[in-house]
Amino acid sequence: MEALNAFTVSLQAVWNDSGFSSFTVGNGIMILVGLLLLYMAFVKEFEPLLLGPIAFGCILANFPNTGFFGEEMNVMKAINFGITNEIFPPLIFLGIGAMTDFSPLLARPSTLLLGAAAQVGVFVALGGAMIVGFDVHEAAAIGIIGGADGPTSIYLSTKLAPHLLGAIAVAAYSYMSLVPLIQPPIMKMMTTQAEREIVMKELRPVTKFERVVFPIVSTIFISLLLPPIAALLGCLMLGNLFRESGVTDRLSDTAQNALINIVTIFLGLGTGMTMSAEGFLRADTLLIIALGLVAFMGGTAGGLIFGKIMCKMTGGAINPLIGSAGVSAVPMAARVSQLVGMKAKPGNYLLMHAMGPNVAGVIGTAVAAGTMLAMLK
Amino acid sequence: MEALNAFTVSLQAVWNDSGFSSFTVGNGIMILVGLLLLYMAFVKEFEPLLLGPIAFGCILANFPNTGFFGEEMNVMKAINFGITNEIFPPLIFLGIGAMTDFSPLLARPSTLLLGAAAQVGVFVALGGAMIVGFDVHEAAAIGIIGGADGPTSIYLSTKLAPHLLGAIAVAAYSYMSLVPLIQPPIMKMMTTQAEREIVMKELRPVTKFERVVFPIVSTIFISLLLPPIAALLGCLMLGNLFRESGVTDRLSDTAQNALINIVTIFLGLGTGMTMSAEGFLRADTLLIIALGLVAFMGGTAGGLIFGKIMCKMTGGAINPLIGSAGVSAVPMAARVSQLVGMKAKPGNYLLMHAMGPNVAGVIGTAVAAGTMLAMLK
Amino acid sequence: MEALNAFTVSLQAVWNDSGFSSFTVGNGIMILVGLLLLYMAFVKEFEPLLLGPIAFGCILANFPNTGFFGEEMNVMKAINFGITNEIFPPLIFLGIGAMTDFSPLLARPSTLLLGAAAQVGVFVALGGAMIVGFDVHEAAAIGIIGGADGPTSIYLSTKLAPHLLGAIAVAAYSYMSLVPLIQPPIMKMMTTQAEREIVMKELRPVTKFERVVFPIVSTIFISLLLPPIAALLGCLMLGNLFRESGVTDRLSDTAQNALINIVTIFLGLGTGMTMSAEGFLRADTLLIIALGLVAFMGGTAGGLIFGKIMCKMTGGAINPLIGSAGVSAVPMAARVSQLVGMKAKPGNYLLMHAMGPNVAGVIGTAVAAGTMLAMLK
Amino acid sequence: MEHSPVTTNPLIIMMINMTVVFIVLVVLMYLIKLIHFIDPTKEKPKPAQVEEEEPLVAVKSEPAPAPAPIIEEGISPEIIAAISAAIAAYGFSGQVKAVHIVNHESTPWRSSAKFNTLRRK
Amino acid sequence: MEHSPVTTNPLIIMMINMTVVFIVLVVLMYLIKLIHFIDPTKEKPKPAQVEEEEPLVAVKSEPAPAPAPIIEEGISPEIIAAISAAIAAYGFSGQVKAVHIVNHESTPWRSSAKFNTLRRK
Amino acid sequence: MEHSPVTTNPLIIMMINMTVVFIVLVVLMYLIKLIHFIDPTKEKPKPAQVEEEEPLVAVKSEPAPAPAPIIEEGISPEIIAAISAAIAAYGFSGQVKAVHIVNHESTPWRSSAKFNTLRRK
Ligand code: NA
Ligand code: NA
Ligand code: NA
Repeated sequence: MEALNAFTVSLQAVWNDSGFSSFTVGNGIMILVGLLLLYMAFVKEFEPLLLGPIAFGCILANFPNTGFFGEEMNVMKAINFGITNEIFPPLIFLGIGAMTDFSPLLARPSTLLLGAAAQVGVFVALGGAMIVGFDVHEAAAIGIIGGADGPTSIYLSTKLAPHLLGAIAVAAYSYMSLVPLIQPPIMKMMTTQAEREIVMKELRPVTKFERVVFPIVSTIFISLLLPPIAALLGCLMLGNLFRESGVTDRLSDTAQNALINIVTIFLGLGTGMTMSAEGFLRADTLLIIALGLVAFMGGTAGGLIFGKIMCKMTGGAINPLIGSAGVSAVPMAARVSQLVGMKAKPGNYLLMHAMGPNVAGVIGTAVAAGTMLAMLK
Repeated sequence: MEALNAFTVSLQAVWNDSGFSSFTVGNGIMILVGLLLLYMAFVKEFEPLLLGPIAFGCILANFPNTGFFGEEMNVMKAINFGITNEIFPPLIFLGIGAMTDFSPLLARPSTLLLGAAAQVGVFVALGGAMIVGFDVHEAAAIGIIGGADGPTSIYLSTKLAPHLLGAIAVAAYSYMSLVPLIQPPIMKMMTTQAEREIVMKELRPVTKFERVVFPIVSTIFISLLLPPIAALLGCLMLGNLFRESGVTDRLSDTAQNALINIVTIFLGLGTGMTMSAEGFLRADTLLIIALGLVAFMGGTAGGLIFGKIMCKMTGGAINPLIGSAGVSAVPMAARVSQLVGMKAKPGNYLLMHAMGPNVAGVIGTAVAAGTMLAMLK
Repeated sequence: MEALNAFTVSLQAVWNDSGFSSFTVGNGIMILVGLLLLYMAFVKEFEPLLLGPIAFGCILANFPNTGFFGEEMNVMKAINFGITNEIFPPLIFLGIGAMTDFSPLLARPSTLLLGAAAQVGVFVALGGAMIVGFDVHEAAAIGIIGGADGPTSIYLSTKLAPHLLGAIAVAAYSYMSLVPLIQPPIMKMMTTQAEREIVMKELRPVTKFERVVFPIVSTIFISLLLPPIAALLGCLMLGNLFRESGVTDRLSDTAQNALINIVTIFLGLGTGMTMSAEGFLRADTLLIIALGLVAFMGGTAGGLIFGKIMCKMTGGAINPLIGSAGVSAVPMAARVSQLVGMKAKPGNYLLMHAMGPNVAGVIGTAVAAGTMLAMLK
Repeated sequence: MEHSPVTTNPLIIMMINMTVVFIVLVVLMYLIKLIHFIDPTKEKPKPAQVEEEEPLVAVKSEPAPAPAPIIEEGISPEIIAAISAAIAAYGFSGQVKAVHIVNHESTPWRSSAKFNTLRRK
Repeated sequence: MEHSPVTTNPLIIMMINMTVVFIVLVVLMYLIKLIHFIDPTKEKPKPAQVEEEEPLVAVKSEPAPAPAPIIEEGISPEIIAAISAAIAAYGFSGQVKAVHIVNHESTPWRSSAKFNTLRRK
Repeated sequence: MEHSPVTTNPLIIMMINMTVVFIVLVVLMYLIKLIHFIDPTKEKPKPAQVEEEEPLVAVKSEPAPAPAPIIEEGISPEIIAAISAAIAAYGFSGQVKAVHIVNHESTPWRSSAKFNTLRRK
């Protein structure tokens, strides 16, 4: 009898401590959200490298009684430490810097203006968010979705509105993947056939001197002006230096492979693990997603409008379609420019020209984040 | 004279602070143990990737006055932090998941039962350990040796009986290497020639859908039921998703190379560094090693018995030899099944069939660990 | 009006919080120092892998208001944690050990004496530093520059004189790169043409047994005698074991690629970030650089003198030119020996013979560091 | 959640734990079957199974034009190779050229112990 | 340095931030021009630009002996390839064999989405 | 264990430290000799050393059938190559094809400075 009794009591104990006994409707919905994100990541191929770990982290975070967020240290808490202290985004940027070729930007520096203009989406969304009732810190974090730059979004969100991190990261990475759907209609609507047919002059060669000096000079200037993004921008440019110096290929290679992959896993998992039911299952999340779309569309429009202005001012030397690449989402947005250009005029290769505003958009979004941090923090 | 005096005093001081002056017999024996383990790792090739660093860590830990375990942070203390807070085993499992192909299990899910049956060794050893006087926490940690799964053993030991970590890890990895010696006699003894000659029907194809959905569903089900192993199992299955999704090869590659190798070095070194003379040079250690052998043999027998039952119930469709692969020790135990099968009947290729119970054993051991944690923690 | 007012106030606020408003002359000079170091690293190719990140770290550290050294954790503070707690140098040594072939040393163990003799530079500089007014801890940290061994210099400096870390690291890596300029004149001055023409007998074969046993035995002996360098030497020799065991190629590969590259980036950045204006822009820094040169020249001379002694004692079997390789700076100094030897007598291949003292110098410098730590700490 | 164990009888503890393990893995088994059942990508079972007709000795019969392997959408080449190998192993096909049975075979992680018994031709 | 924002008017906040972004990137644009201006390694502009003479249809004219690309010191092969591609794209040369336009094209990071529209011949 | 140094005389401190370094490395030297002495895998010394007979000019004599290198168990190919290179360097053999002298030569770690003086033929 003792055996049977012990048996029942034990099974009962296991059940009581299990996640099933403490499972909430919120957990259930969040796990469904995680599954949906997994579907988007792995089937729809929406930035699977980031959205996959985010989705899995979201699922893990919604199992009750795991102790991930308790007093005791554990692997998930250690990963969370790297998220909440903004350790991972700069390391991601180190790898992105090592992958980035700034040559198209250096060859035609005026495309920086397109990278600036596309940030209008960020501020439109900021304004919109304030109008619908978010406070200015939250609004800034929401606006940055329009920057189409995952690590910068995560960096800013952890600093200004950590409770919105999950929704913002999901929105940012989702819309980045949707760039080929979001942008073309706006591009066609806002440009004339004649503008889309403009064939741009080939880019001048860029010397190694320029490619090496640029990351150094831009780090110094921007970090001095906007210290809050010194870590982010410094890492981006250090990675780029590893790439361009010609004598640190080992470091460049590791930064854009082993290191960025390891940090990507942790960044994704850790971001996903901030997605608790209380934080995510709110009307705010839908607002954030809507505002994110506004931001993306605003950025696209901003880039295009400035592209049209530059087109006018240069007497038709600039195809306005490269303006939409200013939202960054490297290199997707540049490819969209190319595709729309080719549809208007077969053989009109805009990709290289669009890479200028495209990488400018990365800098532009970092600067926008720095500006908001400088004003709000 | 001052010079000579200073000279003598200084040499004396160096000697006094050296490890020689504080060297104990225990240190000496433990260094010999470390050398023996190095011999096993590098000459006998017993899981050299883990046992090598463990052995070296054991030697390092037994140098007096190094300050590794003092107040001040240092590299060894940082590594120890990753051990005592169970940070490393889940990261190892991330890589193992990325290396694991669950297809044979998915094609014949009944082999999960063999992976369950082989856990009998865990509980036989648990019972045995309690009978010889270990408390139930220690007994559970000792029993897990029978799971033939290094990271799970280390994970459970750090949680339930950290003072036994060294002995348990060494026993687990040693016996895993001895599988080709331990299992065949038991297999021959417990099966008939006719059973060993059974040729199994080829496995059905497994779709990508199954391979992607399985890690997700099993994570949700098992983590909800047994939250204490959510981190371990979640990482295993996330790694497997990286492998199977088809769109995250970068992450899969890093998880099973750079990341697992780095963590393996730290896990091994850190585990070895828990091997102090006081902790290891006790009669208990011999008992643990003996119980570990019992556990392995019990697990092998458990798998075989269940294999025989399944053989009967399926009218001879299952070769009981694949049952012993349920102890995990991937893929060694599956190869042993194949070898013994080929000896009984040349051309009887059991490897693929044995991979089902083999990977099921990994899940089974994690579940066993979770069960014990749920009951005891 | 409100708008314009807010506008002005906001721009003013951004400027006030920017680095420009707090910029000091010291910051400016240090950024110039950083640029000079970048030039040395990337154009002059002075150890670019280390000096590049150090230079960039120096620049980053001198942007005001970045918060890198504030209360809150951030990526730069996390990197700094790894520097101040001596976590990185042992991990670098793990990779260096995996890259090092001790065979030439094992074939001719007497070359260890050359590796010892070359440490005279360390102690000459130590004495010199005390004479010019540094305290004994600072003097020891300065002296180690003469060891021509970056990670050991950083390790010792963080323990004995962290405020001098930047200057010492820069001096150490710079002089290591200048070995081909510093050593040849001294070598020609101190040796006769006849000595330089000596052709050495080929090295005997070294067995795997020797190559595997050596790192184990040397770890045990040196760590017991000099516990303060157990972590450093243990990692060096563990890495070497990974290389030589023949069964841990995975770990050897990761130690000498992904792991060392990641840690190199952090070590360099973190070291550079200790270079504040107050710490670096002092007369002491010039003294340190001068003493570093004395140390290098002293070490070169010490090795050569002992080479001449060994030449005499062996009846002309040892070419004294290999003595200068005892400063380590692997493998640069050994190549210098070869070059000078070839100039004296075309076809006089000394490289392999010089690799003995060269790797002995690594051990010698670690021992010198351990000796000083044992006496001073 | 520190429990005092409900019993100190080793045998009962063993039985309880073993039961839980079995329950969990049995449920998991049914979950796998469920996954297979709902799998929208799975091939419909074919009425006639041709493979069972060829005799064991036909393994080397390469001149005969073997049919191209039926490749389902969503099945990785490894799986196909594995299946082909299984078929080949039992003598039903002369067409398989090279086989990676399971990925552990080829990962460097376990490279110290290698079996090549399954590699054919 | 926690500020209370100077205004709560969303529009003003938007304008202020946007202005700062533009100022920073405009300055950066001039810095890039400055870098190009002081670049000691840059090629002097050539008086006659030959490339503009060949018609678009000449793209396939490989038999004609195309001049070797002018390789400046300090320019990586990728850049040269990119430039050549640009020239080729507009029909001025028949000599480019294979082109990697930007490195993102070839990094595994973005391998999930691939365009090959620029790869020619 | 914070000591006050026993002396503040720089010269004495130098001597003490230098002595300790020498003692340690001398002991290590004898330990290496001991390892070699007890090495159970080492080759017995051969009575006649054939290599010293061939003249320097014979380096290029490839047609002559050179004896296969004596490969001891436990010696890695690199070591053999290194030894062969040493022999070749002094003109005693015409058989060595390619040599990696020391591994630092080929690691990317130091790839910025490359010597190829030892690579022959
Ligand atoms: Na952007
Ligand atoms: Na197992
Ligand atoms: Na040295």
